[in-house]
Amino acid sequence: MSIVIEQPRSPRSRKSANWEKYGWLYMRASGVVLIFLIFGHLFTNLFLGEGIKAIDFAFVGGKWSDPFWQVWDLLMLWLALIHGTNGMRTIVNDYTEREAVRKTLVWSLWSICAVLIVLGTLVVFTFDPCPAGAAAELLPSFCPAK
Amino acid sequence: MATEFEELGAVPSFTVTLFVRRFNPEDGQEARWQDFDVEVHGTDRVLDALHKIKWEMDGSLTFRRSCAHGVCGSDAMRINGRNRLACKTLVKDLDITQPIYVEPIKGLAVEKDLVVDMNPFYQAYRDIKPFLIASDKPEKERLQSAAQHSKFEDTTKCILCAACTTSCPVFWTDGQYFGPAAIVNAHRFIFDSRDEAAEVRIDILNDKEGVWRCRTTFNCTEACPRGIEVTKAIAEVKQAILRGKP
Amino acid sequence: MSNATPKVHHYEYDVVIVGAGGAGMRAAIEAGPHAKTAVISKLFPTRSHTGAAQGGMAAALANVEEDSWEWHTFDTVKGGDYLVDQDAAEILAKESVQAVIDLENMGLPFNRTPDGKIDQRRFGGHTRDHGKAPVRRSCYAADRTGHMILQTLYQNCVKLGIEFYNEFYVLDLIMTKVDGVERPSAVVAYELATGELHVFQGKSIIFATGGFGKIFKTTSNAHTLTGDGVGIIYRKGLPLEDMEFYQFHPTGLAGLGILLSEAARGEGGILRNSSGERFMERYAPTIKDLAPRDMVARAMANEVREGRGAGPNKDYVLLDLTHLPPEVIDEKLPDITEFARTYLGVEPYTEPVPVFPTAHYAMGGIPTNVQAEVLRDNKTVVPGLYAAGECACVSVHGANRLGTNSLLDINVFGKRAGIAAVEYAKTAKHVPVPANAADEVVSMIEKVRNSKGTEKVAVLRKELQDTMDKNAQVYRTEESLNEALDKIAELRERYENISVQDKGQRFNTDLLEAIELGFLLDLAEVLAFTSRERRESRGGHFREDFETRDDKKFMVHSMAYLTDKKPKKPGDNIKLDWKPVTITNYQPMERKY
Amino acid sequence: MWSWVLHRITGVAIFFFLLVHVLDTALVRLSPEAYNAVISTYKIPLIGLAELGLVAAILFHALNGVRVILIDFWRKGVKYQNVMFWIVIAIAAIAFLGFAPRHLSHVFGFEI
Ligand SMILES: Cc1cc2nc3c(=O)[nH]c(=O)nc-3n(C[C@H](O)[C@H](O)[C@H](O)COP(=O)(O)OP(=O)(O)OC[C@H]3O[C@@H](n4cnc5c(N)ncnc54)[C@H](O)[C@@H]3O)c2cc1C
Ligand code: HEM
Ligand code: SF4
Ligand code: F3S
Ligand code: FES
Repeated sequence: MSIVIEQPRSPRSRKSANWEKYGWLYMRASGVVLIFLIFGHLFTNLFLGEGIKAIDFAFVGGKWSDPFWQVWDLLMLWLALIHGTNGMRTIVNDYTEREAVRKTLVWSLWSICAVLIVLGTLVVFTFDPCPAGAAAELLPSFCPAK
Repeated sequence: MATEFEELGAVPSFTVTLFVRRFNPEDGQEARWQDFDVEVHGTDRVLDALHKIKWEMDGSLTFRRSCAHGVCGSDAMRINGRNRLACKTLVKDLDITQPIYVEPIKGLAVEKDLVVDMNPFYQAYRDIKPFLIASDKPEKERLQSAAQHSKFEDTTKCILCAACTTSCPVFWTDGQYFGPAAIVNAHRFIFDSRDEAAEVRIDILNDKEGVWRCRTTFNCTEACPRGIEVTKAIAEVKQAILRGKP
Repeated sequence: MSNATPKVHHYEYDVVIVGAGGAGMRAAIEAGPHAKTAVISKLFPTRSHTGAAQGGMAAALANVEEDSWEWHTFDTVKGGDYLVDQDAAEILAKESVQAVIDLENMGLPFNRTPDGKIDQRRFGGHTRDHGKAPVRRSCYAADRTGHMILQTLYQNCVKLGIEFYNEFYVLDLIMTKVDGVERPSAVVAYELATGELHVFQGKSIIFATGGFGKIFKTTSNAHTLTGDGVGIIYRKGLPLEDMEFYQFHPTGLAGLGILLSEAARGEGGILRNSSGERFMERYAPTIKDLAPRDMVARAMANEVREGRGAGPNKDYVLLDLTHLPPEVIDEKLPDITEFARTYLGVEPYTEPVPVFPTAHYAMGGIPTNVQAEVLRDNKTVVPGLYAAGECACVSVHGANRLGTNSLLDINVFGKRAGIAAVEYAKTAKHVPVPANAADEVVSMIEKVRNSKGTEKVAVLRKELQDTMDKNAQVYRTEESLNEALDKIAELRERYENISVQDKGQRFNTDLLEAIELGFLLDLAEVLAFTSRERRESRGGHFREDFETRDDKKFMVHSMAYLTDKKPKKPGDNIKLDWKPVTITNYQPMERKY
Repeated sequence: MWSWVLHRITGVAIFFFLLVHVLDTALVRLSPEAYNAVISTYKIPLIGLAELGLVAAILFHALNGVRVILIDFWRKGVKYQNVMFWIVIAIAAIAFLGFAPRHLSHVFGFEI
C-alpha cells in the first residue's frame, strides 16, 4: 500500500451546507428570546400566587383570554420546539452511525415538532375558555356559566 | 554556596506502575491493559518510561516519537485520560501513588499499541487548503505589518500532533467533523493578509462537518501542547463565516 | 510468518527524494512540477528535525542595517576555520537572499520590521565588514524559525500535489553498472506499517536524510536522526567527507541534550561550576561567557572533568540567569524558560539551570559539488545521485558551522539539488534495476528478525553513545579515539549477535531500531577514525595532543571510504584520502574574535 | 467539557418535558375535566420533585446558553469562559435556592 497525498479537494459533503450556519444562528437568537419567555412563564405559573397548586383549567383559561399571554405562549411554543428539535437533530447527527437510522430519527423529530406546533397553535387559537356544557365550577370566574 | 549548587538537580529516582493499552493486530487478541513497574529518574518523562519498557522489558511495545522535546508532534497519547505529548509530561508531575494509564489518542483507528492511523486527520488538514494562495508575483518579500502578523501568529504554532482533534467529543462521535486542528490551520491562512483565498476556506468550513459542529467544549484548547488558543481561533473562523470575509 | 519473504513493490519515477526535512522538501518543490517525483520519508514530513531549529536563517537582506553577501561569505569561511570551500560559501551567501524571499513568497510568516519587511536579528559569528561589529542578518519567525520553514515547505508540497511515501525507511541504494560506470538506479524502502518492501526506480536520486547526532548520548538531535542516508552511501563504497567535524553546542539541558539557544548567554547568562565560580573568567578573561561555541563547550567539559561539576554526579555546570530581571527572561528567553521548567523542573528566575555541551550538528557527510552532485572521489561525480542538507558536505561549514547557516544551507542546496535532478532526469534514461534489487534488504531484515542472538539493541546503543561521549566529544586524544575505535569494533562484533523481541510485520520499530544501530556503528567508527587521523585542532575538532591548527598538513578535507578489507586493527577497513580546500578570496588567518 | 455534557443532557430533558407539556396542555381543548384530571395526577410529591429538577435544568441550560452565546460573540468570551461557567453555576444555584422552598411549600402544602 502506498500512501499518496491526494490533490487538495473540496470537502466531503457539500449538501445542505449553509443550513448549518442558519441553524447555529437560530439556536442563539431563539435562545435569547426564550430566556424571557420561559422565565416569565415559569415565574407566573410556578412562583407567583399559589404556584403549581393553582394550575387548573380555570387558571389556563384565565390566562388565554388575554391576547398578551396568547401571543406569549404561542411564541414560546414555536421557538422552543424548533430550538429543541434542532438541538435534538444535532445530537442525533452526532451519535448515529448508520445513515438510514439517522434519516429516520431526524425525520421523526421534525414530524413530531410539526404536529405539536400545529396542535399547540390550534389549541391556543381555537381555545374557548367557557366551553358550553362544562361543569361551572371548573371554569374561569369570568365565564357566563358561573 | 557550594552545597547549594551541589544539591541542584538531585531529584530522586522512584518506581511507578504504568498501565499501557496494548494491541497487536497480528496476535489475534483484543486490546488489553498491560502493567509494567518502571524505575524512573526524577526528571524522566513518560516518553522515557515508555523507552525503558521498550528497551529493557518488552521490545514489541510500539509508539511514535522523534524529537523528544515537544516540537515534532509525534507522540500525542492519552495519559491518565488526558491528551498530552509523552515527551513533555514529567512522570513526577502525575499522581505517582496511582498507576499511570497510557493509551492511544481516541477517535482514530488503532494500528498497534499506541500507534493510530493518522490519515483521516491529515486528510482533514489537507482539505482546508493549508497553503498560501496569492496571485501576485512579487520580486521581493510581500509586506505585512506586525499588527497583521499578530492576527494569525498563534495558529502558526501548530505541530499537527492531533491532541486537540482527538480530545474533541464531537470528533469522537463519528470522526467526520473536520476537527479543531484543521480549523486552526485554516485560521492561519484565513487571517493572513497575504492570502487571497479566505472565501474558499470559509466556504469549505461552512460545511455540515465544518465549524458549526464545534460545541465550544474547550477540550482542544486544554489539550494543545503548544498553548494555541484553539477554541478562540474556531470562534474567529465562525465570525468570519458570518461576515463572509476575514 | 517470519520466514516468508516480504512482498516487494516496484515504482518508476523521474526523481526520487529520500528525506522530507527542509532539504528534501525544498528539492521536491523544484522537482515536483517538472518531473514525476516521489518523496520517501521515515517520518511524516512535518515531524522532521528541521522543525526543532529556533534561532533563524541567515541572509544578507540588509533590511535593518547595511550588509552584503561578501561579508556573509567571509564570516562563513572564518567561522569554519578556513576549511570551507569558498566557492560554495559564495553561492550560499549570494543565494541566501533569494532563498528567504522564496520562503516568504511561499507564505512563511517571518517577524516584521515596523515598515513591514522581514525583520532580522544578531547571531554569533555574523559580522559587518569582515568582523568589525555584529550585524543583524538572521531572519526569524519568533523562536520557531525551523518549525515555520518545515511547515511552509510541506504546505507548498501539498499545494503542488507532491507524492509522499511516509513512514517508509530507505535502507539501500541500488547501483547498476552501465558502460563501466556505477550509476544509481533505485532505492529500496521498508514500509513501517506493513513490513513490505518498495523499490523506487529513479533517474535522479536525492539524499536529504539529515544528521546523525544519535551516535552521541547527549544530543540535541531527534531519536530518529540515526544517519541512515549517510550510512547507506558509505556502505556503497562512496566516500564521506570531514566526518571528524561535529559541532557541540555548549548549552544543552544537562542529561537531556535539549538545546538552550545561544541567546541565553547573549542576554547576560553566566556559567558557573559547583562552587558557584564563574569559570569562564579563567578560560577567556576578556569575553568570558560569550566566547565562541567550541571554546565554551571545552571549558565546560574541562570543569566537569576536573571534578568541579555540579549536581549529584558532578556531571554538569550551571547556567545562571537569576540576576536577570524576570521580565527580561520572559520577554527574550521564553523557550529557555519553558524547557527548563518543563524538563528539569527548574525555575530560571530563582535557580541556575543545569547545562552541558550537546552534540548538535554534523559538518561532514556525503561529499557533493555545488550542484549537489555526489562525488565518488575528490573530483568525479556520480551521475544522477544528489545529496543536500545536513547529510551532505558541500562544504560550506568547514570545521565549524555558524548559527543560522544550516537552515540557509538546506534551502539553497535543497533547491539546487531539485533543479539539478530535474535537468538530469530530462535527458537521462532509467538505469535498469536488477530483478533481485531488494535481496540485500530482505536478508538484512530477516537476519535481524530471525536471529536467536543474546545481545540487546538498547544495550549496545547505550555503550556506543557512552563511549562516544567519553572519547570523541569536545576533547579528543589519540588514546581516547583508539579507545573509541576498540570499543566500536567490539560492539560491531556483538552486533552480529543481536536479536529483537518483536518478530511481527506491522509497525515493527523494534526491528528498525536494530537496523538503525547498524548505521550508527558505521558512522561512529568513521568519525572516530578520521578524528584520530586529523592530528591538529580546528573548529569543532579539538585534539589535546595537537592543540593548534596545522595548515601545512591539514588544510584539506578528509575523505573516508569503507573497504571490504577484514580489519586486523580497528579502523583498518577504512581507506582515508585527503581533498584540497577551494580557496578564492580569503587566505587562512588565525581565527580570533 | 462538563459544561457541554450538562448542557446537552439538560437540553434533551427539557425537550422531552416540552413534548409532554404541549400534549397535556392541549387537553384544555378537549374538556376542562380531562385537563384537570391529568393535571391533578401531576400534583403528587414525586412529580413536584421532578418539576424541581426541571427548573434546575432550565436554569442551567438557559444560563449556560448565554455563556455559549457570549463565547461566540463577545471578544473576551473565550478568555473568561471558565469564570463564566462558575458564574452560571452560582446564579443557577442562587435562583434555584430562591425557588425551591417556595415550590416545595406549594407541593407539600406547608407555609414559609
Ligand atoms: C535543536 C536544534 C536547533 C537548531 N537551530 C538551528 C538554527 O537556529 N539555525 C540553523 O541554521 N540551523 C539550526 N539547526 C540545524 C538545522 O536545523 C538542521 O541541520 C537542518 O534542519 C537539517 O535539515 P535536513 O533537511 O537536512 O534534515 P532533517 O530535517 O533532519 O530531515 C531528515 C529527513 O530524512 C528522513 N530520513 C532519515 N532517514 C531516512 C531513511 N532511512 N529513509 C527515509 N527517510 C529518512 C527523515 O524522515 C526526515 O524527513 C538546529 C538543529 C537542532 C537539532
Ligand atoms: C431558556 C433559554 C434557552 C437558551 C438560552 C438556550 C440556549 C441554547 C444554545 C445557545 C444552544 C446551542 C449550544 C451549542 O451550539 O453548543 C442550545 C442547544 C440546545 N438546546 Fe437550548 N436554550 C434554551 C432553551 C431550550 C429549551 C426550552 C429546550 C428544549 C426544548 C432546549 C433544548 C436544546 C437542545 C436539545 C440543544 C442541543 C444541545 C447540544 O447540541 O449539545 N433549549 N440551547
Ligand atoms: S492545534 Fe495544538 S493540539 Fe491541535 S494539532 Fe496543532 S499543536 Fe496539536
Ligand atoms: S474540543 Fe471540539 S467542540 Fe469545539 S471547542 Fe474544541 S473543537
Ligand atoms: S517526540 Fe516530538 S513531540 Fe514528542
